[in-house]
Amino acid sequence: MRPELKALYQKILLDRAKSTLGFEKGPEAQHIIEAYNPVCGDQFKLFLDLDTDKVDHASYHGYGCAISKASTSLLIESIQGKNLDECRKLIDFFKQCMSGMATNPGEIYQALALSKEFPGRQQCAVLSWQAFENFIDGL
Amino acid sequence: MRPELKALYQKILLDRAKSTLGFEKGPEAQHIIEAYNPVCGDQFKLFLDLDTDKVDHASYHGYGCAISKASTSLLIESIQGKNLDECRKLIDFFKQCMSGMATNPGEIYQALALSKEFPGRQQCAVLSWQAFENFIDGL
Amino acid sequence: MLDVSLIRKQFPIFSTVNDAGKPLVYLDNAATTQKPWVVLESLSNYYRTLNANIHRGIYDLADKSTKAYEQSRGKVAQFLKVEHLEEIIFCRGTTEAINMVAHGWGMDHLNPGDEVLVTAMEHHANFVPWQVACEYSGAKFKVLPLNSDGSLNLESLKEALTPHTRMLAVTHISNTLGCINPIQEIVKIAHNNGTLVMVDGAQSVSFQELNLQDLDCDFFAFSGHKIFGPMGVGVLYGKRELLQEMSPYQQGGSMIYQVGEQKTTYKAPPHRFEAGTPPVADAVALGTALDFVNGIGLASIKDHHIQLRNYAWERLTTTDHVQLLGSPNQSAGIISFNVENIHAHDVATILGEAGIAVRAGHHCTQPLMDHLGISGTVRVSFSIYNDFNEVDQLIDALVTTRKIMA
Amino acid sequence: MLDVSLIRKQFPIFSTVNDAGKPLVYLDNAATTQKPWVVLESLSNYYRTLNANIHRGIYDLADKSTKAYEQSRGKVAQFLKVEHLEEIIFCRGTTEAINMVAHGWGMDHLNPGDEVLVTAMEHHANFVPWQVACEYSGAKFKVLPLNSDGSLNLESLKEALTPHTRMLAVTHISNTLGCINPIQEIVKIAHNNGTLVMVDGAQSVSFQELNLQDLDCDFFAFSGHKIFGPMGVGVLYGKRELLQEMSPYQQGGSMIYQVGEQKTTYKAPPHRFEAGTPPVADAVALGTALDFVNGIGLASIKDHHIQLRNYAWERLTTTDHVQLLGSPNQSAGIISFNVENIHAHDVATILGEAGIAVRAGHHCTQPLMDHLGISGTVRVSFSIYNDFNEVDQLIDALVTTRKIMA
Ligand SMILES: Cc1ncc(COP(=O)(O)O)c(C=O)c1O
Ligand SMILES: Cc1ncc(COP(=O)(O)O)c(C=O)c1O
Repeated sequence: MRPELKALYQKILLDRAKSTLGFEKGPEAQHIIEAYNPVCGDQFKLFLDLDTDKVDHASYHGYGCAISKASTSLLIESIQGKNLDECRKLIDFFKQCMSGMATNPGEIYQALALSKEFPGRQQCAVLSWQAFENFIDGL
Repeated sequence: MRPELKALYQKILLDRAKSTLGFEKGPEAQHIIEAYNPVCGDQFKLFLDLDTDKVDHASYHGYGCAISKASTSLLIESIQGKNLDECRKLIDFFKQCMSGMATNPGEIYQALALSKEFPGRQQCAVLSWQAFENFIDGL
Repeated sequence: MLDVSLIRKQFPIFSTVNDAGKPLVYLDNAATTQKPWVVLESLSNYYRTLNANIHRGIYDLADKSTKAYEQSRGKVAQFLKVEHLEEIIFCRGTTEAINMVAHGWGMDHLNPGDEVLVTAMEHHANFVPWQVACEYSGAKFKVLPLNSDGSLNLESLKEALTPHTRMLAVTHISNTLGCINPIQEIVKIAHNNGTLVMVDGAQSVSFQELNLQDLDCDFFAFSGHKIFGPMGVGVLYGKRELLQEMSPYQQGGSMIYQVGEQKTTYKAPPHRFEAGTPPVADAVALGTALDFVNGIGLASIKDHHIQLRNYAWERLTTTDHVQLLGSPNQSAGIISFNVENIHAHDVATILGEAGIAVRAGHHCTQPLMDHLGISGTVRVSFSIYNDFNEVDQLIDALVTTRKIMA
Repeated sequence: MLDVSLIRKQFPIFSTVNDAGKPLVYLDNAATTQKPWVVLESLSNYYRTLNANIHRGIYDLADKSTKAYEQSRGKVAQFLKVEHLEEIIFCRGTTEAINMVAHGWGMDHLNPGDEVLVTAMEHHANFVPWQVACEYSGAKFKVLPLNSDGSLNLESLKEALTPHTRMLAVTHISNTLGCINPIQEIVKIAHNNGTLVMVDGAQSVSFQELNLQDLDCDFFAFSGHKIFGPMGVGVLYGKRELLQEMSPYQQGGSMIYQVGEQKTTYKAPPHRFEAGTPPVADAVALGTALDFVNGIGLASIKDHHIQLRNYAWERLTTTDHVQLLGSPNQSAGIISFNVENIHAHDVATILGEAGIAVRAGHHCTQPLMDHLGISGTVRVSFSIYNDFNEVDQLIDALVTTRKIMA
């Protein structure tokens, strides 16, 4: 077993995947964004309330693997209270982390970035981020 | 060049292919049988008048290669005046010749039988005979 | 058991290793099988010595190529024990075969008021084409519910058939749970009701001996790549009378009798259904693959599958936190399970690192997943080159998975 | 000219002989081309080291297999100079590609009152599917008449287009006469009329450099086996906006977004149009074939074709009793002719005996035969491994033919 596997499934990622932080249905939310991977069936809904251009409240619900759950949870936490410009910067930062080009990625981003070392798993890490980016682009 | 090629395209077959014996349209005939090969486009019409179970008059028209023309002309000549039983025997004899199992095939039948030595040509030799057999079977 | 070490030598892929340096434990045979040397050699030999377009040329190569192709059709006919050569149609695979029937047959024979019945365990390939054919024709699309363990219920089947049911689409063996459906009995029930039966044979063809005359189904489909043959070729079987009155799904060269400016006529089956240049080399190599299978013997192959399955079922049952799906009775060499609190994809990634290739997900059976109330499973599926030791490796890797993900 | 002796060494088939012991003079390249070692090796290599089902597995092999397949899509996109990867769809060949459009696009976009225009020189594959699509939809099927030499007349085209013409189906190069149609101009004329254009590229893809962005056609089809690749794989190109709104011709695994009991949604192109297990190895080997062609260079290949054609045309013109069809201008490496009073099949048999593989018949262009008032032709078609000496052998064999048949 290569060390990358342990580094991917490290404690901080697994804890994040199990945490219930932000895991909450929001059927009344202003915006409901679907993040769905037809290959594996992973499926999250992101619930967003915007106050003009600021994320007033965000939560998510659904199911997926440890990687997609951790990544979605991270996204939801990170955008809380941010305005759209900040959200865009965050997405850029996430992309840099995923491509290994961020200077100071932080432990959990580093773990997520390792997904690309494993067949077909990078999609799990980026699933919700991509859906969120598409949403912002479409505003 | 193998001798079979010369033996296939021997004088008796080529003469037969060029002969106009029985080559005549009969749009008023009792029965018009179509012999068509979709692979090459060879296409003959057999015109038949039956007198109860006897071939009263037969002719053919259309186009095809030397082998199919010779074979069709031979068929038309051979069935002239024959009753259906005799026609059936003739078809059996033709089949035996084609499979090399006839004891006394006669020169032109032998030539036609050589068609099976050449890629895709056996169909040319049997085209009209098959159509005629189908017609008799369907009576 | 088969002599696995001897068999493995015939499959070149087993000399490869994965990115982590591990040799291949290939347990994804329901998705596609590996190819023996003889099949690769057959492919290459075709292109090196016979390659020409078929059914049209009157030179040596074209003739030999056509003969090799038609000879392979004969091998398929024998393999499935069908009576008439023209009942065997070469196509790309199971998916295309079913589409040919759903759309080619469906177009002329489905009308508003008619019904098509499919089971809830069907692969998408035997589900969605019928759904679409119903949409176009106005026929009603009905899904047959299953027992709680995912198996077929013949009583429900009898109830679901109505005087309007024109077609029943049913898989021979579930690609997700491995359960074997009693096709002969199902066909009798359907025929008694005047309903035709399309059998998806993708999983059964490499598992057990088949006799389509005995099964008496109306259509049957399989893919070459699931029985040691190449990708890109498969077979549709259809009863002669049905094919004769069926419209061609595709039009083009080789299937035409005569083209007129306003009206075109078609050749008889099987050519009517093989428009354009077919995958000749692949079809020839499929014949070689069937020879290979006959050489081993389907009785031994079935026995091998069942032994592996029973052993794996037993070991998985006694492995902590593993939840098995389906039932061990009447089933082929396919097992689906989940590991408690661990997503199938995470399991598959960790197994993959150990060199063990399994599938995780819905296996193109979303309606079955919905029925079982799950989003996916881990699936292992066996073939002739697998052995008990590989099952043990699987169990060890599952234990490791739990440790890593705990 | 290309260095033919060097090229021939790369094609194993040229070490075979026919039943009469003659080496192979292969002049039936418009039907299918021979395969170089690199392509056979690519096929074999795929099955030996990468074989797995694609787009679904999360283990090593599945990942590598998927990447090899998608990489090949990239090669095709580059080869055709198209902008977007998702405009490239793998299928069985030209015939299937055209059927996908005629039926997939036609189903939603053709209605009574609409018209489809095809030229009288089309291969059956670009003729009959449109005829059938019109029959089903109630649209009008129209055939564009040709000049007396069989070439396209742009004035007639302009006249034939009406405000109702939704689609023009036209071949890039006639597979019977070799004439090259000015696609760029044709597309402009059609687009000015609001008409879409489906180009049959079966014969052009191995003859000249293509730039689909410049041609600006809406759909384009070709077959792998006509450009040194395997049988069983081909390509449909479609403009992104058109593919996005096009219904899938086949349904099954890998092309589905979500299956519901009553409604199913599909993935975006290209996957929407690749239902089931595709011919992965063949697609990968097609990529290798394109690399091979790029290695030689299409400019040199075109030049080689034209030189052979000009030489053959000249020699045939001065051979007694040979009647050439078509015209030598604007044409590719394909020549059709007849020998006076000798049926094309008899010619082909005698040539075949001399080891010379040519095609005889209607070449799946019956409407063109009707137009020319003939039942068939002898066709020779060149490729990179042919040389002047082979043309000389052809002429000698034609003289022999006259002697035998006199
Ligand atoms: C039961 C079943 N049906 C249909 C298919 C589709 O086969 P293919 O992808 O070869 O067309 C498969 C395999 O994926 C299968 O297991
Ligand atoms: C111009 C043209 N179109 C279509 C086809 C059909 O191609 P395929 O048989 O590979 O589908 C051919 C070749 O036979 C052709 O020459």
